[in-house]
Amino acid sequence: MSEPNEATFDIVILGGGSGGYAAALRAAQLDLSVALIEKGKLGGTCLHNGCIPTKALLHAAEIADQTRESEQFGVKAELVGIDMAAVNSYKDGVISRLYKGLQGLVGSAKNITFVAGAGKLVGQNVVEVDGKRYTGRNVILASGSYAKSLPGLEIDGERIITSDHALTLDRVPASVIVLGGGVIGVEFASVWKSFGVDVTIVEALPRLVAAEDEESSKALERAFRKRKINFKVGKPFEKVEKTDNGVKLTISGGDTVEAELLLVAVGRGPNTANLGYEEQGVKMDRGYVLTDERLRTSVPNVYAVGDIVPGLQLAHRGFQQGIFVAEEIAGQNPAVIDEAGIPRVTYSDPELASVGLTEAKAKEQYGDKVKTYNYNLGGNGKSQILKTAGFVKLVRLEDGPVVGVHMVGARVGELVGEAQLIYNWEAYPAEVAQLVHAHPTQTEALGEAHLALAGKPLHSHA
Amino acid sequence: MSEPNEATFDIVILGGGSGGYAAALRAAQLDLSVALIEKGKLGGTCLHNGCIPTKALLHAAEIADQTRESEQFGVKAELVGIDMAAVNSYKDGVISRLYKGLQGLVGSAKNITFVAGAGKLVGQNVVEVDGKRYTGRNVILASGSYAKSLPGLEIDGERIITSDHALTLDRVPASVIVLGGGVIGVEFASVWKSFGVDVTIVEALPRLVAAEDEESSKALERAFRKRKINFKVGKPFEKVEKTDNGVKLTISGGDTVEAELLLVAVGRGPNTANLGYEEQGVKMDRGYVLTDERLRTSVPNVYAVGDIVPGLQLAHRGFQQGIFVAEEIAGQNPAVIDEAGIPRVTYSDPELASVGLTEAKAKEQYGDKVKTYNYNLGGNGKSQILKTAGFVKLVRLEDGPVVGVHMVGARVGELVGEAQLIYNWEAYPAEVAQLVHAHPTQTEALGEAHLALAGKPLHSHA
Amino acid sequence: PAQASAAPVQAAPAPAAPVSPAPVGNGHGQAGGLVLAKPPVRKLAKDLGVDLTTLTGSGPLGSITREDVQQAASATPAAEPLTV
Ligand SMILES: Cc1cc2nc3c(=O)[nH]c(=O)nc-3n(C[C@H](O)[C@H](O)[C@H](O)COP(=O)(O)OP(=O)(O)OC[C@H]3O[C@@H](n4cnc5c(N)ncnc54)[C@H](O)[C@@H]3O)c2cc1C
Ligand SMILES: Cc1cc2nc3c(=O)[nH]c(=O)nc-3n(C[C@H](O)[C@H](O)[C@H](O)COP(=O)(O)OP(=O)(O)OC[C@H]3O[C@@H](n4cnc5c(N)ncnc54)[C@H](O)[C@@H]3O)c2cc1C
Repeated sequence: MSEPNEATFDIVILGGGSGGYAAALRAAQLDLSVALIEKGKLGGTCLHNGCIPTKALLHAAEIADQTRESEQFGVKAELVGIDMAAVNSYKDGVISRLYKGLQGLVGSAKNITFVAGAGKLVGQNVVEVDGKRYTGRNVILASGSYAKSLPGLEIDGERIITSDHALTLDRVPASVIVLGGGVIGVEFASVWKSFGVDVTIVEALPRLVAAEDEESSKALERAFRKRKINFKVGKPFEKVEKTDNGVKLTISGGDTVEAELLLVAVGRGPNTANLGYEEQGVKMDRGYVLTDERLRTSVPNVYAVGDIVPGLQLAHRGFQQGIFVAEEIAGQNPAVIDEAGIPRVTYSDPELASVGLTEAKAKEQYGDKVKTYNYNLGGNGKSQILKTAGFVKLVRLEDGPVVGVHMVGARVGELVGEAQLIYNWEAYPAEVAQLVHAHPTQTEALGEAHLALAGKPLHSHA
Repeated sequence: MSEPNEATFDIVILGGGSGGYAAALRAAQLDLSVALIEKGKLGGTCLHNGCIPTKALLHAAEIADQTRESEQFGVKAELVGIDMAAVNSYKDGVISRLYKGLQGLVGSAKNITFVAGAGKLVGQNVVEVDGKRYTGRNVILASGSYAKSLPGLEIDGERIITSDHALTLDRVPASVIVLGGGVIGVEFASVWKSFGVDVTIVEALPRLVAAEDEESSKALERAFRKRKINFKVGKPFEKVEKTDNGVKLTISGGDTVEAELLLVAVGRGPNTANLGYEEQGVKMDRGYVLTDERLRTSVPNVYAVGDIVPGLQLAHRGFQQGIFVAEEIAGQNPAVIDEAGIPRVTYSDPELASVGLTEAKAKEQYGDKVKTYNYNLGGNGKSQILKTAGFVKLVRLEDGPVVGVHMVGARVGELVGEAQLIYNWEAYPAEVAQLVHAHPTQTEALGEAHLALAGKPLHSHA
Repeated sequence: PAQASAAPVQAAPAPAAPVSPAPVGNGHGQAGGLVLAKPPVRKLAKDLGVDLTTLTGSGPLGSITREDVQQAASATPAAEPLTV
């Protein structure tokens, strides 16, 4: 990991998160020389402050719930409490193992030069770090995102916090208001509820996880209601005040909620300010970097990947885009990424998973040709064993392929691997229906939904 | 559910288990009239004494383990004990809900006549039940299987038991010998160990789950060793004696094991004796009904499905065969079932899942063209979060498709849905590699294995 | 075995397909004017810009194979790959 002065590379990558490091690793495999510039920790948001720590918390939450409810399964147990220090050391242990692995991969790639420091685009193909200039025949912008706030909401890191603070909290608060009912908001709400916290979600849009199919939102809301997670949807937040013991939030219309903490989870903004992008002529829109479908910015040989590119803000989208751009630069002419084909998982309890179009989107696009089928997990043996409720919903075109899969229920996140092949390979229900699934698994619910759509339901009515 | 005298049907089905009822439901959809004859309970072995109750026990076992190990995740809990009465009522609750659903499906199918009673094939197309004769233009034999024993082993249902007895045990025994290290044996061993029982598996073959890829067996053995599940492989059982408190088993060579109970899990035999099959000219081999690949027996218009047909004894194979025969009879000319394409799951902790050929089988068939890749779950974020070990192993042909997928680890059973599409659709590693999997899920391990085989590993070395 | 009498059936799909002697196929597309090709082959064709309806399949039941698609793709000039 030497730091050359004025060195030239095939690719200079600004940012070592999901998008940046994936591009670096793939480029190195293709014998391109790479400078990977990272001001924080290799791995970025996802590994250190995003996907991994949240999912560790969610798993601890699952264990707390299962212990609490173990008598339903004949296991007598007593939940004594949550030891946040131990939860955090479990979580940090997972991160550091994966971090070591990633450092090993990048470190052992001969043609990757890792540059520690904050970079700035100072020429159309030059990034400067601490006074040193790294020139790239190509440049990939991958500077990621940060937790946004709203006007009138000052993040103090104590009572008004973002996910960054929430992930290092050393205690279980008595009560929390979660502002924002998107993926990050509902995941934290789910964790805290499992830890015994009184939780209220406030969301301006008319439903939780509004990007998902409406039926998924409804099912999540039903489940949250059962779990006694409070939520208020449909009205924007108006103001927040500090109280003696916490915060008081006023919702448009006058309704108020009080709690010990306020988590602001109103979305992530692109981390692009003062990085020289605009100065070098990169076309931007509200802070996002604009690209074409081949991820080219408006400046020749400058690409962008990950959360700074408008669209889904997901780690594996960053991986896929990073790999794409590396292959593109190497002249491999990779196939354009279908954004709808990127799987989406919300890891709350219950989980949500989807790929392809929502029913509403499909109808916008295809009108009357759209058919749907909803298989209730009540008929799925394994889901009954897990005592989970939910469904697998398919959206297909008449006499055509499956164009959307939407699932709700414990552990359905793992079913999206199969769903993703079905969507991206444009499979017909009959083609999936032909392959009978392992019994008793939750994958059978996917199978049953396809059997039903193919006109041959096995464990359901058509 | 009337019982006609001397009635004639398009199909008479002997046995209402997985194979029989699937055939009945599909035939009814295809407007064929069906007599479904069942002497016990609709749903057969799988629902009442097989898949479903064992998986309920395994889930209770998982909860016991998670509670026991919850401190590792920061959840302070105390495992007080296993309440077998409550475990059984949970298990029976799952069965009865699914049973009701199935009865509803069969009962509401207008052209299925359910006949309660023991049937016998008394003519090539006639089954007699309690003196009444049911004639079929076609007959499907689906009489299933029973737990076998070995010479010198007398099942008494008290100390020497089969899975049937094990599933209704009203106590947690102090110690158990499990004779047979196949799927059923290792699943019970896994449950009992989680319930605190001292378990020893005795298997004559050189490894546990010998039908699986050798690396899967080795990984399971390693995990069982860590869990302190004892096992002795490679030597057959010699004799068993009753002791004051239980049983004493002698293994060939003189080694002995003592325990409170002996579970005999040495395989399932076809349930075909005295059912008139041979008398009517149906060709048999050691009790199994011989069929061609279209599941036709040697007698015209007589078919066989499920465990009585040599091959994998799995419920979903029964479903698939039942559906196949119904469609065949209806003249739909369905595609022949590829037995290797049927997914296989062992639901122990850790789970095993596979589809397609083992490495050994593939090499037998394709020689040097076979390439394999083994992705260790140590690199998979979600598996780290679950604290599980294992792998995803791919077997492919050089410049050709994936011909085998083998997986070990917690919850990998659900990954076989995706693996099944890959195998059956003859996908190439590069085609799967193109679709980046949701992060962080265990499906990513499948993705990474394909990425690596496609020459573009992301989170691993090639 | 399972059930779903409680399942809220959404838009009910067409009832059981009428019995027809058409082969169900081997993981290939269904009957009804659809091209016979396994899903990954259809995807490959899409990525390579090959129109499957213009091909005659050399696989079982006239299904289009991966080789058919690749041949067709190499016959038509592909998009110019970018150079480094
Ligand atoms: C709480 C939370 C949970 C999430 N959970 C999931 C999930 O479960 N699944 C999922 O797919 N996604 C999840 N995400 C989203 C995921 O983390 C992002 O989509 C992903 O990290 C985007 O990758 P990126 O490479 O674009 O950006 P980042 O990961 O943000 O990486 C950008 C990197 O660039 C560096 N950088 C920025 N500016 C400079 C500079 N000037 N010089 C040098 N380096 C710089 C940063 O330090 C950072 O390391 C979650 C996000 C959050 C916040
Ligand atoms: C402990 C255990 C666990 C298992 N776990 C799994 C698993 O997880 N996954 C899996 O896929 N498979 C599993 N299996 C295997 C699965 O149960 C069988 O493969 C499946 O039940 C076979 O279906 P079948 O229709 O051939 O036979 P069966 O289910 O045995 O059904 C045969 C039916 O025929 C009836 N019958 C028999 N003779 C007559 C007669 N003369 N007249 C009328 N009726 C008659 C019987 O009463 C029975 O109901 C397990 C088996 C056991 C024992």
